[in-house]
Amino acid sequence: MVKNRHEDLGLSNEKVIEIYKTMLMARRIDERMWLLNRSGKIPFVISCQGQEAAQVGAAFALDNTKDYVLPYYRDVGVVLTFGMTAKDLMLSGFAKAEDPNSAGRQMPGHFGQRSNRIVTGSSPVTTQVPHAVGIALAGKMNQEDLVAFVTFGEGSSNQGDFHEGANFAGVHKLPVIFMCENNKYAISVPIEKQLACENVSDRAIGYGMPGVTVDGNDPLAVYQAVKEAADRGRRGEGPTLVETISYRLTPHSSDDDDRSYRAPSEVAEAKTQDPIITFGAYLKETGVMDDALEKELNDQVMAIVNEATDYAESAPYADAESALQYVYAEK
Amino acid sequence: MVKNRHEDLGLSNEKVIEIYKTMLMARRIDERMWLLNRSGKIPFVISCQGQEAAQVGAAFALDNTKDYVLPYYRDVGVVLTFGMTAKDLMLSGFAKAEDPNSAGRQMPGHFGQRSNRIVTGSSPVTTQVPHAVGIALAGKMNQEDLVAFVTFGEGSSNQGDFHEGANFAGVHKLPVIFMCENNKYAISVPIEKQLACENVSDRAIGYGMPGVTVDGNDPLAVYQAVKEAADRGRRGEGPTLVETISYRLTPHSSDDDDRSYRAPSEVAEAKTQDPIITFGAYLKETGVMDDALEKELNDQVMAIVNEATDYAESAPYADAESALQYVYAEK
Amino acid sequence: MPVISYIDAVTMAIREEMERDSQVFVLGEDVGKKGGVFKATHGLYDQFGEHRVIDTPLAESAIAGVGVGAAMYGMRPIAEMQFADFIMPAINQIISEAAKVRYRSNNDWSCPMVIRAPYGGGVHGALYHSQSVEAIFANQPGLKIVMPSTPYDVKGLLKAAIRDDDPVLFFEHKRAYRLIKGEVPADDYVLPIGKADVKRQGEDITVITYGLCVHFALQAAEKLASDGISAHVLDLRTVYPLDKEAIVEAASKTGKVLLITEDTKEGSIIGEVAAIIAENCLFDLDAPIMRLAGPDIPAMPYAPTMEKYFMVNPDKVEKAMRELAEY
Amino acid sequence: MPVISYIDAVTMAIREEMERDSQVFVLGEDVGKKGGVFKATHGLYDQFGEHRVIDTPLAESAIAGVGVGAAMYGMRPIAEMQFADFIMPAINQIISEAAKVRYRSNNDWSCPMVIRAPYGGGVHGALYHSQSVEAIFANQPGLKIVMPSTPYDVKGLLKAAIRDDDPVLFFEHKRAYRLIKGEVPADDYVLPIGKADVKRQGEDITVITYGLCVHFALQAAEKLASDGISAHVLDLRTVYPLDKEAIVEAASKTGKVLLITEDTKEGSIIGEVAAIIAENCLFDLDAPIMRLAGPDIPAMPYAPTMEKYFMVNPDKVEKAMRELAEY
Ligand SMILES: Cc1ncc(C[n+]2csc(CCOP(=O)(O)OP(=O)(O)O)c2C)c(N)n1
Ligand SMILES: Cc1ncc(C[n+]2csc(CCOP(=O)(O)OP(=O)(O)O)c2C)c(N)n1
Ligand SMILES: [Mg+2]
Ligand SMILES: [Mg+2]
Repeated sequence: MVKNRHEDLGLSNEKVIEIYKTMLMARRIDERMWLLNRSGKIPFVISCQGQEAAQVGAAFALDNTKDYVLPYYRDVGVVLTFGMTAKDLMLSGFAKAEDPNSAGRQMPGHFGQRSNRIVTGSSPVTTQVPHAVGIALAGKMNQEDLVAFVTFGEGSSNQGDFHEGANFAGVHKLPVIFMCENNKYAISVPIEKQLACENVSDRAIGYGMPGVTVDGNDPLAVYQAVKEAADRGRRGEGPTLVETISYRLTPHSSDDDDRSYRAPSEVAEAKTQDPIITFGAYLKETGVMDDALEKELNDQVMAIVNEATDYAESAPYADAESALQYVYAEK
Repeated sequence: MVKNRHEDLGLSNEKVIEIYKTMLMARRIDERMWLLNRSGKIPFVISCQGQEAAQVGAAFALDNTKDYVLPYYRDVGVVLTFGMTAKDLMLSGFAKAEDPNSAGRQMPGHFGQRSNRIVTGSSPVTTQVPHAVGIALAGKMNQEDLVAFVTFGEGSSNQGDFHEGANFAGVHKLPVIFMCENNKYAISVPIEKQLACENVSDRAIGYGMPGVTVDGNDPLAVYQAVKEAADRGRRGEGPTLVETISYRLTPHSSDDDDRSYRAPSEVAEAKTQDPIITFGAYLKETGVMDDALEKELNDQVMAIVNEATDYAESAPYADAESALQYVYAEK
Repeated sequence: MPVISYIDAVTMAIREEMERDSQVFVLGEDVGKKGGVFKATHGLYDQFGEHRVIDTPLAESAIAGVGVGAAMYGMRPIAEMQFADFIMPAINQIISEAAKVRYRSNNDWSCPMVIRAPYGGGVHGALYHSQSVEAIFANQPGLKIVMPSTPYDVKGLLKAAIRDDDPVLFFEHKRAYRLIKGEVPADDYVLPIGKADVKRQGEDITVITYGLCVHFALQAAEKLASDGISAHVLDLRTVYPLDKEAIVEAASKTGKVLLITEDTKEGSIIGEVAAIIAENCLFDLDAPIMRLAGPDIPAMPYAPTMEKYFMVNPDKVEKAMRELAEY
Repeated sequence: MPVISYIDAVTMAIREEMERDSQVFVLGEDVGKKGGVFKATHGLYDQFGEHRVIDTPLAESAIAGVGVGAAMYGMRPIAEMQFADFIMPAINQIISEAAKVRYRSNNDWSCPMVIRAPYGGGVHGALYHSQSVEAIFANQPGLKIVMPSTPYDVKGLLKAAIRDDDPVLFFEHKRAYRLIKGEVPADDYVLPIGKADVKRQGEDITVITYGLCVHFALQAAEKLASDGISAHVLDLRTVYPLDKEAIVEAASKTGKVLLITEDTKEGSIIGEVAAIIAENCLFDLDAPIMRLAGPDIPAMPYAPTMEKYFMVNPDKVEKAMRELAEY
């Protein structure tokens, strides 16, 4: 039997099952989105597949009653952990009025839900990084015990906003966790054409913060790294840069054909490390989950996804004229 | 007697005297600018004082017949080494038509002279960094043996353009030398409010390039670091980040009063390390310069500065309507 | 009523708002210990401490972006761009983020922040310390752009901007800072953002402008008055979104319109003012719409000859007004 | 003459110029191996190699800034912004640098570069993949902004842009990419930047527009023709600096002017077009200048209901043209 690593991290069996179930939920929602896209029901999908362990492992290390998350477009696992539901996500996929992210104004993957402190995001990459710093600054000014958690891809770590935001947080010792979800590609551009450094985490020292690289297919490794970063932040010791290494299992988005720039064999190889499979195996090997429970969880998740899909599909769009609302505050 | 360090670097006695004289020229021009400003003759001056060793030491390590320099506003020492004259600089100070930098269109300190491969610069800091990368890229494409040398302050190293430019150069292994002239202040903001890292050179690893920090008051140390960086670049091994540590001996510019943010004693203390004095002392201690030569050099420099001042003062301004020229290429 | 300078009105407005609301804070380059390169935040560091008057690293995108984050949290940041010319690196944060936070989240989030910046020429600032940058932003719904002309307006509008629930760009004319003085009440008042202001009633010609040029127009109007020409002067105050009603009213009143900006001409905000007039009250016009602006060159040069050639000044304004009156 | 799509005209122009001049190269995100997210650079990587078709790191300010550097050296970079919406981080490099290199150096240096970007909506692109961004730049002397409507114009103008000695922003309508096809000569030709083009001669009303809306106007003009209304259609092609002569001529010809843009209305470039008309040929007008544009909201939403509401389309254009004709 494999070593039980989650107990050492203070994670109960129930917790790790929750983590697994959330990862599975993210995966199943995403898979459904692709089906809906390929059958012409929704115009666009951008995937979390392959990054669920990193996302859910990280989000579980935060306090979803007070921390702020600034997810990037792949972070289905993060927002699920912070309270967004499958229904919310499906409403967003279908661009319906009830979508809490934007009432169908934004593409799917542009998360935002104030009640859950999921901070509204945009398409231009990396702009959320300074926002996280601003939220941490505001929290500090108001003596609130909060951590701001922000994610981005390895390609996006090359934007000026990463540099400027990280440096600001470093100088002001703010409780920010910068998590780079390194999935080895930025659309078609492979990591060696994006970065000259070994690891994105090598950049941390330039901002006076610790940087760690962890296995993004292992939710427990990510949990641990983010937990330490959150603890540091809460202790007033400043920000941390965490890099998770995984692989993007789908094309970049539903508009992309990845066969033009990477070999199917490379993808197939990466799929052997699929975190849903490997973490499932861990849970079985540690005796936390058996086949029956696995099936039960899967059935529960599928039922929720099915219901969410049906609901969202038949929900109404926002009225055309509602496009005129909320440019400015309305009295 | 002090150890002769310049011979080990392959620098003859004549060369180090040339270095000293260029440093002195930069200093005397700058001092004159302040006098002209304080007497109401020119509206603005921004100084090189305290950074002459870094500038001249670095520029002498380059090949001024083929390399490109992208100086920032303090780099009088760099542009002098690359062929700009005291007269050119005075014409710029007085904003006269004959100013080769801009015909009086730009403030002093905005260098540019195509014939000497001094690349035109602007006021927004750090924009020149990607330009240097583009020039190195172009040189590489054209199989030219050139190095692009670009400078900026430590505050300016926090701009996104530093990060984006450095990363681009790292990925493409381009012959760029990024030199940060760390003078401990960005206008009033001290280094500890600018940077959370120990050294600006700590950032190099994040771009897969070597980073070194050297004494900016010692032209020989800077010469050595930049020479190595240039050699690396020419060998196709990519960029280098060099940080020079010195101190800004004047207020930020003629518009600044530095007494509002730093103690006169701190400035006085730094003046004991004034590179004009310390390098002069080295030259004497190594027997390269005696009092007579020192006086002679000073007299030569002063004569040139005086002549340049007189010439520039009485030179004409550009015609008012010439402001309409050169928005676009003219046929 | 005390007479104070334009810049002192800036400081006064910030101070009063910081005293009133603990969520208001200042961030920017050199705004703290030094009190700003123009001294607009002078004394605030001593009064409110380094945590509410933050000397930031030299990085405008972070200044804006950190401000956006703090504003989304619920604070009311006042970010200073040291010169309007240096707002360029922050444009992504301003246009993609600040302007769109409320809209994209369907009113779930908002971004109540002010970005202040000194703009304008005539101070030997050369290409990069003289520009008018408002036209770059004056096409972005979600933003408001305020450009006051008098100390009274500065105080009332800056306080309104700080209390506004949406992002406001507040551009201050740097030559007006010490040149323009005026009566400013010591007590609390706000002026409405989005409303133009008639600075002078007149019957023969209408001048519509903003910022420092308002003063040039008023000076010229005095001269014209002694020749029996009566000029109506409308100060836009908010240049985006424009006060269409006031523009149409002012244009219709005299039927002869001169639009003035210090910016380069093509694409400046007075083009939009002309369009509003041409769309809404074309048949009230007795003369072509006239525009006085800087020449279409990248920015004003440093040398005094060329700088003077570029700048709008009272003589150029007077000449244009006379020409229009005689049409 | 072969009939090809708008996007194929882009590729053809780039390919021909790269074959003609070894100093021309392409850089941008995914432009190499993948051939661009829209396939505008398809095949160039194979033909010219990774050193002339460079997949850059994901950093627009560097893409523009490295391009500026290479252009100052003497090369002719063609930088792609993956979507016009993502040009924002590069604005400092474009406005402070590219636009001002020649001017600030008194003609000593220059910056012959092209920045291409797909813009425009109607493709379910939502807020950040649909914007028209030209107005942000259409007030910056030193820049030229080209926005072609047909494959023929695309090829001739893109080649002209690449050979131009100054920076050119070249905005391609992404919905036109595959929707619009037309005859394009296989041989070398260039079209003049800065010149508008009469796309249809007419007598009763004048429509002035650019980009995809040119096609809407032409379609509507056909319909109106069958009702005896003759529409003159001017395609601006270069939106900055504007072709003032052609605008005045087109407006004067019929005295009734409809200006159309897909951009949000206030501050869009058609405001400047209106100003030029109101300044130069006001008394030739028989109707107020009419404008048809997107509503003043930050950008077009994703949901089909709201996207459709935002977009200009042939019906809206036809309705406006009829209204004007009946005035
Ligand atoms: C500023 C900006 N430029 C370009 C894009 C288009 N784009 C969207 S995602 C992407 C690649 C992102 O790669 P990475 O950061 O590695 O994240 P990943 O998608 O791999 O998770 C690009 C180029 C964008 N959204 N924003
Ligand atoms: C983008 C931009 N922001 C602000 C300024 C105003 N400014 C000019 S120099 C300076 C400080 C620069 O500090 P540093 O980089 O350390 O260089 P130093 O002046 O100390 O040599 C500032 C804030 C500017 N020129 N450009
Ligand atoms: Mg990636
Ligand atoms: Mg410094």
